[in-house]
Amino acid sequence: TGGHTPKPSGSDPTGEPTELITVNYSAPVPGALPFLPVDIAAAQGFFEEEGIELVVTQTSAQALPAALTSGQIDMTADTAYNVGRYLENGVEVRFVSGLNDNVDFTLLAADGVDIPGPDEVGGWRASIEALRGLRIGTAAQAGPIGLTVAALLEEAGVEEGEYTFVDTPGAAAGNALEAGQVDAVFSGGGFDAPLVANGLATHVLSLGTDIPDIFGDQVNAALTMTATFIEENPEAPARVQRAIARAMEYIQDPANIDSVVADAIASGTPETDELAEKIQSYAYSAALSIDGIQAALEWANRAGISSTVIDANDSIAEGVETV
Amino acid sequence: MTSATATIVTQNAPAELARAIEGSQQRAKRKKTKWSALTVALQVLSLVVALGMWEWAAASGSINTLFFSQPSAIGTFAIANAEGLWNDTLATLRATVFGFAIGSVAGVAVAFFITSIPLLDRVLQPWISVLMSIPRVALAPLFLLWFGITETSKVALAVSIVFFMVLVSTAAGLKSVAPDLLALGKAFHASPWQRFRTILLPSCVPSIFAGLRLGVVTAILGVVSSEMVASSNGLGQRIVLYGQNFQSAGVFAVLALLAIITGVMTALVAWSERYLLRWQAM
Amino acid sequence: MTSATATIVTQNAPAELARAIEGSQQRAKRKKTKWSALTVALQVLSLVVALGMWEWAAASGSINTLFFSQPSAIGTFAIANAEGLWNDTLATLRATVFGFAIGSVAGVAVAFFITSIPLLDRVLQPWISVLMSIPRVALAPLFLLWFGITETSKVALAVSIVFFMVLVSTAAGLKSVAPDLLALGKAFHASPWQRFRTILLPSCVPSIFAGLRLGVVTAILGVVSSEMVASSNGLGQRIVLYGQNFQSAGVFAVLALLAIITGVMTALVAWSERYLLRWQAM
Amino acid sequence: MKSIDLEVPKGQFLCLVGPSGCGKTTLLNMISGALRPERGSVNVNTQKPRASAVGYMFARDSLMPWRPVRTNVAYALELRGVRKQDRLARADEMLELVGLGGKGHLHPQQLSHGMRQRANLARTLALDPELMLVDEPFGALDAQTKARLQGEFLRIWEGTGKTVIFVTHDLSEAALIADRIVVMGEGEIRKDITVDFERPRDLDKLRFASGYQDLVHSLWGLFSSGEEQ
Amino acid sequence: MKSIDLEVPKGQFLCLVGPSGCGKTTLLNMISGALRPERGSVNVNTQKPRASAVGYMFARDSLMPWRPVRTNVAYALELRGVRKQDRLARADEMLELVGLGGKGHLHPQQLSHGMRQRANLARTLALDPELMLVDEPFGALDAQTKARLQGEFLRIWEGTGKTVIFVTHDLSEAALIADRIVVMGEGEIRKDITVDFERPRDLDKLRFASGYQDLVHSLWGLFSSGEEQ
Ligand SMILES: Nc1ncnc2c1ncn2[C@@H]1O[C@H](COP(=O)(O)OP(=O)(O)OP(=O)(O)O)[C@@H](O)[C@H]1O
Ligand SMILES: Nc1ncnc2c1ncn2[C@@H]1O[C@H](COP(=O)(O)OP(=O)(O)OP(=O)(O)O)[C@@H](O)[C@H]1O
Ligand SMILES: O=C([O-])O
Ligand SMILES: [Mg+2]
Ligand SMILES: [Mg+2]
Repeated sequence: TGGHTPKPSGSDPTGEPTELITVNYSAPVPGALPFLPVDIAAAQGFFEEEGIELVVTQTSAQALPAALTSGQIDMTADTAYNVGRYLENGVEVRFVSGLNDNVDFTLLAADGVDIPGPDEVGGWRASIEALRGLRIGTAAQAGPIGLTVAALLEEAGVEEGEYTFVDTPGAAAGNALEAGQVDAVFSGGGFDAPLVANGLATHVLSLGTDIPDIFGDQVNAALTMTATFIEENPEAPARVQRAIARAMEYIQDPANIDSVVADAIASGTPETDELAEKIQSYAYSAALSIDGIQAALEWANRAGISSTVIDANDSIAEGVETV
Repeated sequence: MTSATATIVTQNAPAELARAIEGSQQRAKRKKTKWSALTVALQVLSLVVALGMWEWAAASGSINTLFFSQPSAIGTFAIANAEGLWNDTLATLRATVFGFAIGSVAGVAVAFFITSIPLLDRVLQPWISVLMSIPRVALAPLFLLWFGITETSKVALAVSIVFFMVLVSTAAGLKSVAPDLLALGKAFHASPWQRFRTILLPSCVPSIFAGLRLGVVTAILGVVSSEMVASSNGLGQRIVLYGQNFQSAGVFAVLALLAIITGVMTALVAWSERYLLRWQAM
Repeated sequence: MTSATATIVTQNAPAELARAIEGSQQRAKRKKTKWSALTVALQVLSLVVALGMWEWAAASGSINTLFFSQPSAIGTFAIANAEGLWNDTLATLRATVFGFAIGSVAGVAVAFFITSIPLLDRVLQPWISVLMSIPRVALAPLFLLWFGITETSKVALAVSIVFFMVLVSTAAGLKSVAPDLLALGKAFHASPWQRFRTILLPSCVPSIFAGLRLGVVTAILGVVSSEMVASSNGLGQRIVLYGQNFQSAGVFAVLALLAIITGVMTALVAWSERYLLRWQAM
Repeated sequence: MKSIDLEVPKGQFLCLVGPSGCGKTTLLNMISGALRPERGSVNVNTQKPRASAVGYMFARDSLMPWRPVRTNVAYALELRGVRKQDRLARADEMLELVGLGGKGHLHPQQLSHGMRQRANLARTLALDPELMLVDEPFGALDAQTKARLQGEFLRIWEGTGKTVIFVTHDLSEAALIADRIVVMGEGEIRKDITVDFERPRDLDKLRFASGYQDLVHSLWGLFSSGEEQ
Repeated sequence: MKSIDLEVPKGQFLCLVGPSGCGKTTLLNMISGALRPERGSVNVNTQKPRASAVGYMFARDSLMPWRPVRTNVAYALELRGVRKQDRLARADEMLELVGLGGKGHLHPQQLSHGMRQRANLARTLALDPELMLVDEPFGALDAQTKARLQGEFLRIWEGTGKTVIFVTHDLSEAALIADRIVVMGEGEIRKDITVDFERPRDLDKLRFASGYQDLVHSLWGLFSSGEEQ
């Protein structure tokens, strides 16, 4: 593969030399597996091949809107439904590339807490209903995942006040489980694996596969770029998408799995024995699914993440590949 | 060498002197009554001007209200969300008060204990410096593990900051107790406990309070940091929540509440200090 | 009333007194040479015992290494990631030094300016208390808007904390300059600038340094907090990364590096203080 | 090698004079029991136990600034566990004696230097000590206040039969008030002088009596050789 | 209503005595120019401008603890912009004069009280003032050191022709050193006394001369009526 031997300067597919574009990038959670293609493209030189210089910055979710608005950050990876909230608040971002299609959140039960799985009687609603009266850990209860869980609980007939939310961002979920402060946690992006591997929790269900009627059609993670940056660098979205596409191919080639795992760990993915297997189970895709994005934006409205339904077509950058 | 002649002609000199003296005494008194009418007026004025400029800048579009909000919006937001803000204020305040109280008492007690054994004092010095200087926010996950995502966890983080502030300040005070009073205790055969209660403790009140004044501010900081990292209630959590939800009016409303909490607690500490040190004003 | 007879028979009394005096002078001297061999030995011993117990507890499974790591793993991690840690240490250190330097100089300067105008001093008092107590982490997004995700942003956050610490401490010192020396300046007709340079500034060295000692710790806190919120390098960023990814060895390695930075900077400040106040030891 | 061998009989008013740093305060501390001599012995024969029998009055007033004068005066009794009512009554009595009646509620900072030293004296007397150790009580006062307090100190002491060891730098003061003057200098006792002006003394007269003048003159002679460092 | 009308001729050694708080220091501050009188006038006729012509020596030694004695003594010259070399040479000269030759490198805390007051005197002399204002310089010293410094002060002053206004609480001291004693009391000038012992004076002899004794006696008489608070 050509990833290890980047060309001296970027070139477009026609072979003509192009100007190098510097892109400031930040993911809200470094090392999350849905965003892995970006880390691989960076590590394997696919961005450089496309004439993109990627400057990686680490910005907390709290500071990201300000960073995007003030032009400190040009590109961010995020869950698709969170983009609705950006647009609604005047933070003008556009989708430029898909990353992962399958919604990637799991419900884990603390050691010794019995929650029925989705295969048992009542399906996922029974699992969620079993959370009544329990303490539930999520990364930021007011964030997209917190609102999503609240919406699911309501779907299952559990009212606000019948459960307790506890903010457990990042590894705090592990600490909370170990200390017996939560009965269940919602986690994802590869951060759930160490919890199970260390015997702190057991897997109950995955939203994407076990609740197909809601999450089956949604796109999970995507790359967005600020409208201002696209205006100044009209070629940037397509170049980024091509680099991501190269990364997808690279990840999906079984021959590269050791290198992919190494790059993932280097970028911050928690190391577990099942990491290779886990990576291979992801549905990475660089092309943007308009239907998938629309489904995500509709869920954002239903769960109260955004107050309006945004038209997916208006949120996609020009010149990028869609399906 | 040359020399001088001095002619001093002060008419009504005693009255003159009396006035000079009176003047300087009034100056001294004025210094005590800090809250003169002019001062308060200017303080209020400066607040009004600052808020007015903020409102105007926001209204005219000079600043982005998405991030900077504006005073009127903050007021409206606070009234609309009064109940929830009030509950979280109580939660933060409770944890702050506990953290402050426990950290202060422990800090004073450990300072007295450590300084009573000079070798221990010297051996622990570097430990105290190091533990004191670790950014506590980074330790929040460990506190979660030890104390859970409960009020205890917030209190513990606050204690871990206040404790060292008060410890270091009290220990410094203990090293500068008036030698005359220490000699008095010896000459009068005071028992160790009497020495502590009647000489050391009263002597250290000013330095203990120097620590407490810093302690109030850091207690709140500790609780809020803890709530921002992980918690089920409190103003710190609201900062994160409103920050994520583009509700900058909410962020500023919370900051204002925090400023009020700090102000009230600082005033209470200052008042206690003045009460305990009322003899200094005599 | 009764009365007493006192018989004082001190054989070789002058030698006796000389010894008592010598003893107390030696005690006084020992206090100065803090780093006696025994102290250092006990400090090292306490470190070894603490690390040993930690290692043993981890090895025996009494504590969960997923959260508490263990000394050997931390060492191994630090060596394996030496280059990256070193680069981020330099980044954090640079910002800390800048923030500390700017905040300190500004704090001292503003303290002198404000206290020279008593009314201004009183009007600004509540502003200073409030601004000082706002949790800076909550303001980080605003700093980001003003200064970008740059070193400037980290430095600015550190300055915003150090500044107030040094300001408050220096102002307190200025209010307790020996009246004798102020009278001296007047009687000798010192110009305002001479008064500042030869009386006020030297008199305030101890209180300025009290602020600087706190300032070092808070400068690091500010930089690390800023890095935790948004940055492209630095140890604060590593804490977030390692914390999120269950790499507790990494978290502890970073904490150790921060402790070293703080220790070295605190030592430099203490050394400067001792140098400037060397006359006190005479 | 020299040795200090000093016997102070019951009821004597002994003045200890000598230059700064010669060990006067150290000696008082050894007598009070606050400092333990490494060799030699200090023998205090009293009826009450030493802690209650020896009163100490300091060079500086060493009153606790946070206590009003009344509880400052009662301090020694408080340390001995005397009931509050009783010790305050005793304090008031002592304040009356030193001319501070009705000032018990004031804080030390509200008093003049002279008044503070009176309160200091009242505190020392409150314990009804058999032996009083007094360390330069009037060193920091101006000349007139000093003269007045010297007179009052003697008035209060004369007739109590208390033994007094009184440290001073001031030769004229020693000559005025003592039964006996012990001159210390760089670690040795230079002279042991008996003063036999009759008691009770009228200091205002004594100051200008020729016997007194001669004594002061001869005391000054003792210091003609010493050079200040 | 009374008025203070005081004329101090060139070269006079005037002692200002009076109880605490009667305004002695305030008066000195008005003369030095540090305090401006609201009514009345203070006229100082000197050849040099007032800032250089009036020297001030404080009650406390008020030396800067962070400077060695040498630069402390040179302080007034430093404020007048005298070159470093020159002012240090002058400081060494003054230190020699007050008997501190070779001690210039020491810090104030390393000196005895007496030595510090000598340094204080050297600092005042360094500016070669025409009028010296001296505020209780020996108040905090022990009797022997005080006696020695009084002698040295006179030895240094006599023959310079400098005018001196010397504040003291100590009547015996005033009688010993002054040409003229002005007694202040509660805001009024109680007495203005001329002292005509010959100069130069031998203080060790004067102390026991009958003329001196009589003067002190009569000074004490002035205070018999006043009750100290
Ligand atoms: N705590 C101490 N530490 C060091 N040296 C001391 C201490 N106490 C006394 N000394 C020394 O012991 C010597 C005797 O001191 P002491 O106080 O007994 O002298 P003194 O005769 O009372 O002097 P003064 O007249 O100045 O009070 C002095 O040289 C003093 O410096
Ligand atoms: N800065 C000041 N603030 C308030 N009162 C002052 C101040 N300076 C002087 N006084 C008052 O002015 C009066 C005269 O003071 P001054 O210092 O001149 O007296 P003094 O005769 O020098 O007394 P002393 O002998 O105690 O030095 C005193 O009652 C004093 O309390
Ligand atoms: O009243 C006295 O100050 O002695
Ligand atoms: Mg002594
Ligand atoms: Mg005065």
